[in-house]
Amino acid sequence: MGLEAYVVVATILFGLGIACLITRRNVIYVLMGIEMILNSANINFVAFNRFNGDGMDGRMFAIFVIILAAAEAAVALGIVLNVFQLFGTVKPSDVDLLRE
Amino acid sequence: MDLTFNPETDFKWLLAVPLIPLCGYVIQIFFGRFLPRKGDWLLTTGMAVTMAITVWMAFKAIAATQGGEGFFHESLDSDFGFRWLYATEKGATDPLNVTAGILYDGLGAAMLAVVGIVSFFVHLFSTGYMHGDRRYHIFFANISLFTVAMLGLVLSDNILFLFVFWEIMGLMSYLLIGHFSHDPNSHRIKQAAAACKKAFLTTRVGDTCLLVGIMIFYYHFQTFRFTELWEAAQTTVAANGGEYPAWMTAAGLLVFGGTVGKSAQFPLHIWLPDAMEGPTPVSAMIHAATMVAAGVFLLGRTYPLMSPTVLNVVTCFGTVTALFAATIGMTVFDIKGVLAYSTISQLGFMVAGIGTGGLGLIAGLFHMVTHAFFKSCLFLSAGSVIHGCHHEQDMRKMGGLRKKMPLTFLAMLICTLAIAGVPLFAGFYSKDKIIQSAFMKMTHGGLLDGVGLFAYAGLLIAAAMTAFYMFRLIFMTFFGEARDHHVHDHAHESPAPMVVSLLVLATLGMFGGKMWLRDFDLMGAKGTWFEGLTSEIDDGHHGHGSEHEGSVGEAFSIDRMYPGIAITEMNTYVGDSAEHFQESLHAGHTWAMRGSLAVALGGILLAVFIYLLKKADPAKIAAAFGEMYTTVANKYYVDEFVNATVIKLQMVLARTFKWIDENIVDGVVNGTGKINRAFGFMWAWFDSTVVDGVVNGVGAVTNMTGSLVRLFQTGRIQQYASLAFGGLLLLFAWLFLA
Amino acid sequence: MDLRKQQIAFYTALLFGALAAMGWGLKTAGIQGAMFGFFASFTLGGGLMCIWERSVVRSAFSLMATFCGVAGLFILLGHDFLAMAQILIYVGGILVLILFGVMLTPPDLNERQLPRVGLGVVAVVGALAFVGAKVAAVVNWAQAETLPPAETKAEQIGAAFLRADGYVIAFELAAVLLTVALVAAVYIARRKPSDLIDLTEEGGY
Amino acid sequence: MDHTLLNWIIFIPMMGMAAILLCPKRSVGLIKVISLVATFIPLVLATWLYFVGFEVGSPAYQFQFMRPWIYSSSEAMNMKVNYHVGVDGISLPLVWLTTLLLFIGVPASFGIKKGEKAYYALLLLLEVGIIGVFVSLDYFLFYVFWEIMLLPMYFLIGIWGGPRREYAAIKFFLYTLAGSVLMLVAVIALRLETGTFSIPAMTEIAMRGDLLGTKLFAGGMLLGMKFTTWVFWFLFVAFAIKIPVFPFHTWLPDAHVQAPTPISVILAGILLKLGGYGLMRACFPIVPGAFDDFAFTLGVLGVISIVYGAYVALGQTDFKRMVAYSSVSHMGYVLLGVAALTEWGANGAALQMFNHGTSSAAMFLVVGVIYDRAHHRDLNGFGGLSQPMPVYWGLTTLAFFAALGLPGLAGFVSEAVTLIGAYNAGDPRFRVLVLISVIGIVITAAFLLWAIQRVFLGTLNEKYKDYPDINAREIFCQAPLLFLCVALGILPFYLLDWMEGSVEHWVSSMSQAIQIING
Repeated sequence: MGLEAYVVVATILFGLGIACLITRRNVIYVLMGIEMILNSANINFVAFNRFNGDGMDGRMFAIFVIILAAAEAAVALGIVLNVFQLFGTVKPSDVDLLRE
Repeated sequence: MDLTFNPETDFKWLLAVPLIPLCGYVIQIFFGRFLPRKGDWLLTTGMAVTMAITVWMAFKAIAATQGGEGFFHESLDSDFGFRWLYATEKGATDPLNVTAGILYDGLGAAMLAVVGIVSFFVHLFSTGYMHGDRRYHIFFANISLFTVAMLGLVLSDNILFLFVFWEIMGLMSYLLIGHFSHDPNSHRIKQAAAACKKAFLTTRVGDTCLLVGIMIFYYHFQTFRFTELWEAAQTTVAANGGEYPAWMTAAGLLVFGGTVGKSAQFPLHIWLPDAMEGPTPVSAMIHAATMVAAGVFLLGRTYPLMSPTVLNVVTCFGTVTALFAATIGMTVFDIKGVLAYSTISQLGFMVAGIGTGGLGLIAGLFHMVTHAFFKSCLFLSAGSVIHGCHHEQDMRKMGGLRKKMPLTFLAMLICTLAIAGVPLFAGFYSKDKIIQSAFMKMTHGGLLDGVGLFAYAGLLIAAAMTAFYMFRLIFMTFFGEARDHHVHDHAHESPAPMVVSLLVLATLGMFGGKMWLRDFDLMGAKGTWFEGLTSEIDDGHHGHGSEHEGSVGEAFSIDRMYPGIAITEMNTYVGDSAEHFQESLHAGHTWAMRGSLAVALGGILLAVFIYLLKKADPAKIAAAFGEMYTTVANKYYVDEFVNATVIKLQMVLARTFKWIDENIVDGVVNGTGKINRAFGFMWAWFDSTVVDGVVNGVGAVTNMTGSLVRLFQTGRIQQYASLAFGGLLLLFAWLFLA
Repeated sequence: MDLRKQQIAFYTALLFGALAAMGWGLKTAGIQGAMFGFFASFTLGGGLMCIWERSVVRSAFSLMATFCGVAGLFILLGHDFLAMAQILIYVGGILVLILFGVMLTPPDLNERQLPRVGLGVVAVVGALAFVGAKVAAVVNWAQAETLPPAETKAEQIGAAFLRADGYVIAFELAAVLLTVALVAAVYIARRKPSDLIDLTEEGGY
Repeated sequence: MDHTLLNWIIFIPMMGMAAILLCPKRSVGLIKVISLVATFIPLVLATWLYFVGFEVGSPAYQFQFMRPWIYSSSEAMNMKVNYHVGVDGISLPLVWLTTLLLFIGVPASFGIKKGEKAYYALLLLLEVGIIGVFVSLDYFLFYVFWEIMLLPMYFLIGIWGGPRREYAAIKFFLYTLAGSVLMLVAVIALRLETGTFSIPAMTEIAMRGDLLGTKLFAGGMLLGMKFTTWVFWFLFVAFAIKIPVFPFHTWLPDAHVQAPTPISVILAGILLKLGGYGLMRACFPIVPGAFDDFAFTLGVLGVISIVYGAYVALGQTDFKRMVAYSSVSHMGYVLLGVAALTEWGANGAALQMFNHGTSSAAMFLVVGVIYDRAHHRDLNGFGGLSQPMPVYWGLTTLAFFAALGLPGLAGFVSEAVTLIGAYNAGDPRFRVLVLISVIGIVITAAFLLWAIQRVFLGTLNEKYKDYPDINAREIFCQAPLLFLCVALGILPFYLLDWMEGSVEHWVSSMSQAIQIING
């Protein structure tokens, strides 16, 4: 399989992530959408690393992204719980304090 | 005592002159209220020391002149200066640096002594007059700092530092005029508040002109130092074929603008009468003797830069002011008001005198010196009267006070005689010479000079009026019956410090003129001490030396005032032949003398006739003049005119610009916001149909009433994410499709 | 169409899609291609299911499919360590976290509206496909046959992480990041709403 | 080459911020002490740098520190961003002023009673950003610090501001962000063209006349305008918004009016200077040719700001708005002085930046004092306040007179030097500009004195009869600024000697570059 195929998969996964992020009405889905996007990025990193043979940069990036995702998920869930406590809802459209 | 000027030590003494009151100020402003007697003794003692130094230095100047030498010292010659803008890297010669030094010449010596003496006595007077004031210590601090600025102005050797001190004086004048605007017990609290602002702003207009003038001179000459400016002007004029370039005329007029503001010349005189809201000692010192004279002093310092056109303008402004203020002075009933207009009028005399050039320059500066003594004495006397009458200022309520306040009356009478131009009293000598100079200008070159004619006639009339209104003041206040018994019964002589100050200043006002005379020659034919300081007396190297050896004629070679600068070649008398010159000198001497004697006498007699003998009712005379009287009594409506035009225009401009700012400039910003709101609507539409997004968004967007915030901020992270994604797509599209 | 029929149709379509992908892979690159098709359909199918499902729990589990599929793709690319990390961290860590989140917040089964979700997917993927096609047209793609076999060992990665001229800074940074995130997550989760700055209060000054 | 002092000055506040974030929310006293310490140490270090470390009069960058920051092994993708900081005579006084004003800003904020922890943390972050901008010599770093500074300001206005704080904050944010975007575009273009992010290197290339834009665009032209012209206007607008120059000034009054007092002080005292500093450091020297083409336009904008700002201030009834517009007027001098490209003018502009920093900060503190007591700022609503508050009146008068350019106080030196410099400009049209700009001097005096009259003089408004006079904390905040106003009016060489070398070098190299470019 060529690089092209991996990139296509990554792109579609990215699109799905975006769609999940913007269409679902639950903060959890927003989180999941972000995870998909990160995963699509990871596929790209690893694939390009493999096909361009550029040392270990791509892999290292991927590892870093995974670490980041872990950290992000932990913090984000903390925020979700807080938001739920504060607003009594997890619908992002109801959480619009930023507007104030 | 050694009376030769020693640059090594004496410049340090001179530096101490402003520094002593400055230290006093610093102590007073921080600790004054904790000191016994609120610190007045401290500052007054300091001023006594200052006065002693100034007088001592002045004696050195006199001694030098009587030895027949010139007297002109610059501290920078002995490398004694203050590098202002750069202290280390830039040398003193770099045009970017301003090195301030002390210029001590005859004019400076005279003025410094005057300021020292008047300031000390005003301090002394104030210890009595201001007693019990709510802000007593602040008052002393302020007049002290004012004195510092005035002394610094006199001593400064460059025009930029002169400007610096000039403006600091403006600030102190502002604070002192507004002194009573902090006092809840004062019934004129609002007027004082308005007056101080008006004073500062009006003079600020003139000051700005002066600043621009300084800039223009700097641009062409690349220096601020007076001596270098004079030389550069001389070189420039010589290079220009003896003609003044047009820019010098413009710059000269702008510099004169500074004088117009500070010395209260028409049309910027409007602040000075209002400035009488300040305490009387302040009026005496700042608004009679020193600060307003600074404008005249400035003219003296910049005289070699002035082109003939400028000098003509100066003459006209001076004469108009002298006349104009004198007419108003005849109609005013406020005792300080009369003196205020009299001050404006006398300043007009000085300015006009300087404008006539040559002899007039000396005469104008001389008048500045004599006027400082008698006018400060007059003001202090008026203050004494007001103090005695429990802050009553209306002359119509006074009368018959001479028995109640004999010493005040004596002092005031002497000074009135002096200002009226009665021979033997100080004012006569100086005023007479001004008129003589105007006459000479009128007849110079055998032709009738229009400006000279105007000056001669106008100044004579003004002198007559001066004599009239000053005696009117004396008669209304001190003679006749007591008009208001309440005031009269409670009137009393002032305490000792005040009376002492009055009498000393009156003495100076009486003998001041004569003291300047070298040998008590009554008519001053031998020239005065003052001329000795400022002009070359003993030789006739300009070819005019004839039977009038050592006479005023030599005033034309103002060699000692501007060493190395050939003023003769540059002023209005260019082209005069020696014969014409002598003729006009003779004639001027005679005619000026006759004229000024006649008008002084006439004015006094008229005052005696109307106010002492009461042969005519002033009210009827006033009625006879009708509209004319009303106009004059209302100060020619200048204030009203200025309020209705200049001030109004500024306010209209301010409101217009404010409107533009809020509606047009900011309108563009909010308009951008509105466009974005339109995008917001579009987005909302897109959102609700395509992605079925934020239905509430439409409601929210519709609710955005002009608030820019909400246009951009829906607060919904999903919408933000969509926007970001859209932006990303656009970026890609642009990168790969373009 | 009722809910059940929708479900059946959707999963059927997914299944056929996966089969088609595998077949295409088999045809183009043999067994490796088939494996690629398998993992790719796992990945994308999981993503689609995640969006499509009504229940958050189901979505979360379908996300597991995505993660595993990605791990498979990593193996195909020769990076077995990464694949392992992917499974361990994503499936073992993040997914569990998400499930905790799901359990601690209330379900809302009515929030999914099919037209919106469908349109969203079509719009986004369509837009990406459009742009992607343009991109693909100008790119010269590398092929696997021309490349040497990949070699990644965990030791290599470990050494690279700790070598001074390697990725030691990234490693340290990751450590700090994780620590900070850990502390922050604990802190945020423990915080009471009353501790927050009251944003609705009128101006402080 | 490697002096770490500047790093300490930049990052000690950041350590302070971290310390504050670790503090419990309720120990407000501890937070205040930490902020005081974290602002005081940089002040001490900067003072040492100013008086001891810095070689006076030298035009070179001193106390440089450089480390590679963002590098890559592949040549094509190599950004070559360095962490490169250093000070010269133009930036050093501003760095010092920043540390001083932030130190003053902490006690001035003691009146704030909500969200103290976040407030002081943001304040310290703000200091990091501002100092970073002043000392960075790498355009990328410059941009990063520029943005770092933006964020805390947004929150400080938006959370702790007055009733319309959100509007003001977002307006400030959008305005500055718009400028930042333009700057970013210009920076990227410059990077692509010159191959470096280093400001000194870029300047050197430009001064040789080698910056033509031919690498990016054929013939160096884009849409009929020269590449350098584009860069010039992009950068100029970015910095002009910060100064602010007419017509980009309307964020300023809103931001000032809504911001809490200490933030107004910092905003007026330092943030506006970033614009002027940016022009002198990162805009004009990089495109001297375009600067020469538009110098007169800049002068006109400066004069419009001076006169227009003064008039609009005269028309205000809100105390703080009036002071805000006076800033517009005063900062106009900076542009006028720089545009004249004379040594006097540039010196005056640099001096004016510092002096406006002290006098306007003092004025905002003045307004804050009265607002704390009366809770309104309507100029017409006061009257006779000098009776209950004489010391306050005295300090106010001093601050106002310093602002209106009274000789003997600092404002005069810079205004006079600027005007003289502008009058001496090579372009005779500048003389007309100077003649127009002096209207601003009179009008400035008018609105300030009018304000004093309305607030302090005349009949006492009975409502304010019992107001306490200014207290020790407020005097402590004002005293250093007023002291600087007086001291630098009398001894301006304490600034000018330090600036001289750099400014002189700036002017001469600009003139040379213009000559080279114009042939």
